[in-house]
Amino acid sequence: MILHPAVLALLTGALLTCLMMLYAGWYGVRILRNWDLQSGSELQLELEKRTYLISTLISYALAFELVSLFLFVYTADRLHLLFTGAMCAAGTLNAHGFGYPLLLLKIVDFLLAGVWLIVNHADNMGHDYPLIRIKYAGLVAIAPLSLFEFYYLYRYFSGLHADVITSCCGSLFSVDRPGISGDLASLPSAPMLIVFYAVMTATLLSGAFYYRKGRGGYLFSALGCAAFVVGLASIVSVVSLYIYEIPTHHCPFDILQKEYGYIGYPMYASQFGAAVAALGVGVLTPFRSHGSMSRVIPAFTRRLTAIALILYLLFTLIVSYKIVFSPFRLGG
Amino acid sequence: MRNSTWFLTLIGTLLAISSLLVLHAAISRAGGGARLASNRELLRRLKLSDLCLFTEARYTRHPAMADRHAAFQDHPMALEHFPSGSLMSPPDFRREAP
Amino acid sequence: MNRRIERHRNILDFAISSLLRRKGKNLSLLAVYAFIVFIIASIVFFTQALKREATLLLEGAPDLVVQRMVAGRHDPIPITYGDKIAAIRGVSAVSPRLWGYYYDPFTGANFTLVASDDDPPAKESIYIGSGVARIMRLTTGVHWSLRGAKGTPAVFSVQKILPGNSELVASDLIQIREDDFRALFDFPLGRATDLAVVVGNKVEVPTIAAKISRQFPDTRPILKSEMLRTYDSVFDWRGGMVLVILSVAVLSFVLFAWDKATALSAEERKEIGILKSIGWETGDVLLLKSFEGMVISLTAYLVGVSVAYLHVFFFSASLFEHALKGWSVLYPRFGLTPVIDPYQLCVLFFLTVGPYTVATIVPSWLAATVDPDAAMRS
Amino acid sequence: MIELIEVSKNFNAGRANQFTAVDRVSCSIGLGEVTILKGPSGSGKTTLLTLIGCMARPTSGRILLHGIGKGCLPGSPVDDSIEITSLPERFLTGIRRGTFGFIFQHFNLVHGITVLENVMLPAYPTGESVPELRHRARELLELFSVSRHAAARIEQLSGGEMQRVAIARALINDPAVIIADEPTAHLDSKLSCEFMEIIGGFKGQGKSVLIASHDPIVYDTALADAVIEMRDGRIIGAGTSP
Repeated sequence: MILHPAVLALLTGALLTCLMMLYAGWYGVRILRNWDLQSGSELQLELEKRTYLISTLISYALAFELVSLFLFVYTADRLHLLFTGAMCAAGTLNAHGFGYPLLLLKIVDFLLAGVWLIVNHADNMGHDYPLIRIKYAGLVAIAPLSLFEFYYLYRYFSGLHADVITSCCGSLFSVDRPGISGDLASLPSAPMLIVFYAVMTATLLSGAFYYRKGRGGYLFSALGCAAFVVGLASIVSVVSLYIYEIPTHHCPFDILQKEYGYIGYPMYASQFGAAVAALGVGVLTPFRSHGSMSRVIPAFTRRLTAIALILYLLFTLIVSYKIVFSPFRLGG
Repeated sequence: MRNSTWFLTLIGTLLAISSLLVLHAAISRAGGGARLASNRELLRRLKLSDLCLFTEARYTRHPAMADRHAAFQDHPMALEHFPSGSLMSPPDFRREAP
Repeated sequence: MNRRIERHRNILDFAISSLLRRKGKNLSLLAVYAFIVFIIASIVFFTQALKREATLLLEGAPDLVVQRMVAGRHDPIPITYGDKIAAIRGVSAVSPRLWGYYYDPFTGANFTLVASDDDPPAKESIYIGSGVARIMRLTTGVHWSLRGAKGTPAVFSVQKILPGNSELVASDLIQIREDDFRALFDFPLGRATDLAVVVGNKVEVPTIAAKISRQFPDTRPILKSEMLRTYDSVFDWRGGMVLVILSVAVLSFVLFAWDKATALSAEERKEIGILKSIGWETGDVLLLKSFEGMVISLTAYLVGVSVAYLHVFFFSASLFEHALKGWSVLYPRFGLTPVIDPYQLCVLFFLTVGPYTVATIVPSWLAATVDPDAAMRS
Repeated sequence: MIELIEVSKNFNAGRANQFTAVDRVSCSIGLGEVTILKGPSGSGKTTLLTLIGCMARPTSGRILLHGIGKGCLPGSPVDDSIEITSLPERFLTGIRRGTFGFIFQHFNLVHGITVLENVMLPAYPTGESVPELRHRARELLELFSVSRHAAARIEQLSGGEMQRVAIARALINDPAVIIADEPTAHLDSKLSCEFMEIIGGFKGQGKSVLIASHDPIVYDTALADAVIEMRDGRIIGAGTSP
């Protein structure tokens, strides 16, 4: 166990998030079972009051999730000194088997909580609670994830012991290493660059089409998700090369460092924001003619699309800026 | 003046104070460079391996060189005599030959 | 958009005015909160500054220290080991270190004696750290008699007092010539306390350490990275330990805040009922309540952090210096280079504002769901 | 027109102290008219007012708003009538804020803040800019000749002044319907008559007024277009005023 103040902060945050989510999930179950909008009974009124509590809890949980995601990566980075051979967060995460699953879980939790809040926001705009069942079924499904997250976080930090020999970025993200991170890095750089720009262009075009015509929501959402994955993959396989200006350094965490002007923060933040918005479009599209939603969803999804487009555009611009103005050249 | 304006001014002032502190930290870090360099030189010259932080006992004076077998540490549940010793144990891992 | 901002500002206005209407309660809450933030922030600042100082300083430490172990105990190492170690490929220099402790029975202080051939003092002279000078009331040129290993006193003249800003490394040091050291302690010739090894390529250090411990099974090599790591974990642990102890304080504060937030006075309840009855929605009241919480926690956080900074870096953490530094006869007096960065601030925010915010959600909600018609039926 | 169809409201359903405050009430209330709800205390007048005023939802039955509360639901057609019985609270509040102005028996003013702030309070969540709002509030205080107390705290006012402030507050969002619950209960006869004059002014402006009262000064007034008499949660008589 490492008693770093940040570790304590993360554990506290995860515990609080977990408590909030489980509390919300518990009432989610009650709402699913007893909801009857036509009734003015006291139980129904009570449940309607609960919905305020639940959405507040989840907004806070989402905020915690977002901050703790960055805090976690940053802490992992700070802790690498404690591990022989660890050069950055990659080494710390690798120091214990729960490291990478935990990171993945945190990302997934963040995306799901974001999408839930989008659905909740749409639902609140309708005057007949059109999505209430879907919303709370979803909540009941994602609430246990936060419990897992806390458990993983606890296992990870309690399993960390200073001095475990870990691989550093160099070997972890080296090309001939099997495993998921190795696979990301071994994606050939030049084609990856082409794929990246192709997917981003397709996303932006389909988004613009959806924004203007209001059709093709699924396509845009799918492309938006693809753009998220491709964006992350290309940071590991090619963008990092331009930022570090070293042909073998593939670490996705070092770009969060001061040495690189904290460029990672806008990059990841824009990507995560865009992914949540694009996912939200996809999740809301099936309900576009669902009761009062028919008046709400088209305008709302268009707004989401605009947000996703701006954020992806921002991300692409940052990446392009880095590529164009880096002295590093692929294959050169 | 509106309450919110008043409050935002207060928060703005407090933020300005904290950024001044951050600035102060940056400046004194730059100014502390000479002290750091001379101390590091002393450390190099005398080949010291530890800082002089806790001088109450030998093993707390040299935590990096400390042994498990120093005084009061023999017993796993030993009640520690020195405050720093109770919070700080020597590293429990030493590299062995592979 | 504008309307939305105005709505938030209007509600913020009212939130502050309702906080001000209950000055006593809210100021006490603010004071306790700011105090908790202050303590936690002081600890984090202090330990992080020490850690950074240690990391930067110890870069000047030897790459590798080789100690001899006899029956599991530290024993003087034959200098001949050094010649063989120097022959290992990659080792650029090996030098014997001679150091030990001198206990002064009158003051009860423990001093560290170091012999170094780099810029040594004159024969029968010493350099002393400013901590030693302070506690023994010594000045340059004064003679000081140390009790030798055979019981005979040896008199040394203080040639130089090391500068005050070096207390963090040399407060309790007495630098002495090698021959004086051996004579004073009756230290066997051909032996040293341990060996300091300099390695050309830093990546090679673990390999060389492994080679040394293979070649000399009775030795123990200690890497610089291990020393650094020790300091790192000592301070993290120390800071974390105090934080864990303090978490009780945080918890009781959270309970206190919860209690304050839940125990709505009849007047407050009536007020919220009025607001609801004249057209405030549950969401508006929730916003009002969360603004109240935010006003308190932001103010407390910023005040607490700023005061903690002043406390640690301008007043040398005088409030709990002893708890953090331990106690001893000789206190090194060192000023720390201030360290403060967004990461620390974020950690502090998470540790202090997080629990408070969560503790106030449910009470705020309870307050916000007062029925609007409650005001009509009173 | 506000139309009530078989509206009931139960409290503490399923428990021993269950009671029915409003029992299958059907009636309609015309716009631009003064309607008086008359009856002894405990007859369900107040509960009926909270149901009409979107403060509470009936246990059963339907309440329809015809021609008022337009545009309060996002995207609903303008000429639609609104069925308020199954709306979520946030929409009910939106309708209430824009459509109804309330005058309470105990005035329900917030102590510790100024008269002006009290008048502005209902409009805070609408996001109106404060200078505009302040201007409007001052005009209203002027109208009811309490503007000299604008900066005073509520607790320094007399009962009649408090009532005027409460009326000014009810009007800040320019509602189409004024709802008053026992408005004269804490006023002497002179002040009660003054109050009724103010009500007459509202009628002149084409606002609808709904008053619950058991004060003869109120229910015997010539201003009343309709009087609905209640007892034990039911309507026992309805008619136009003499």
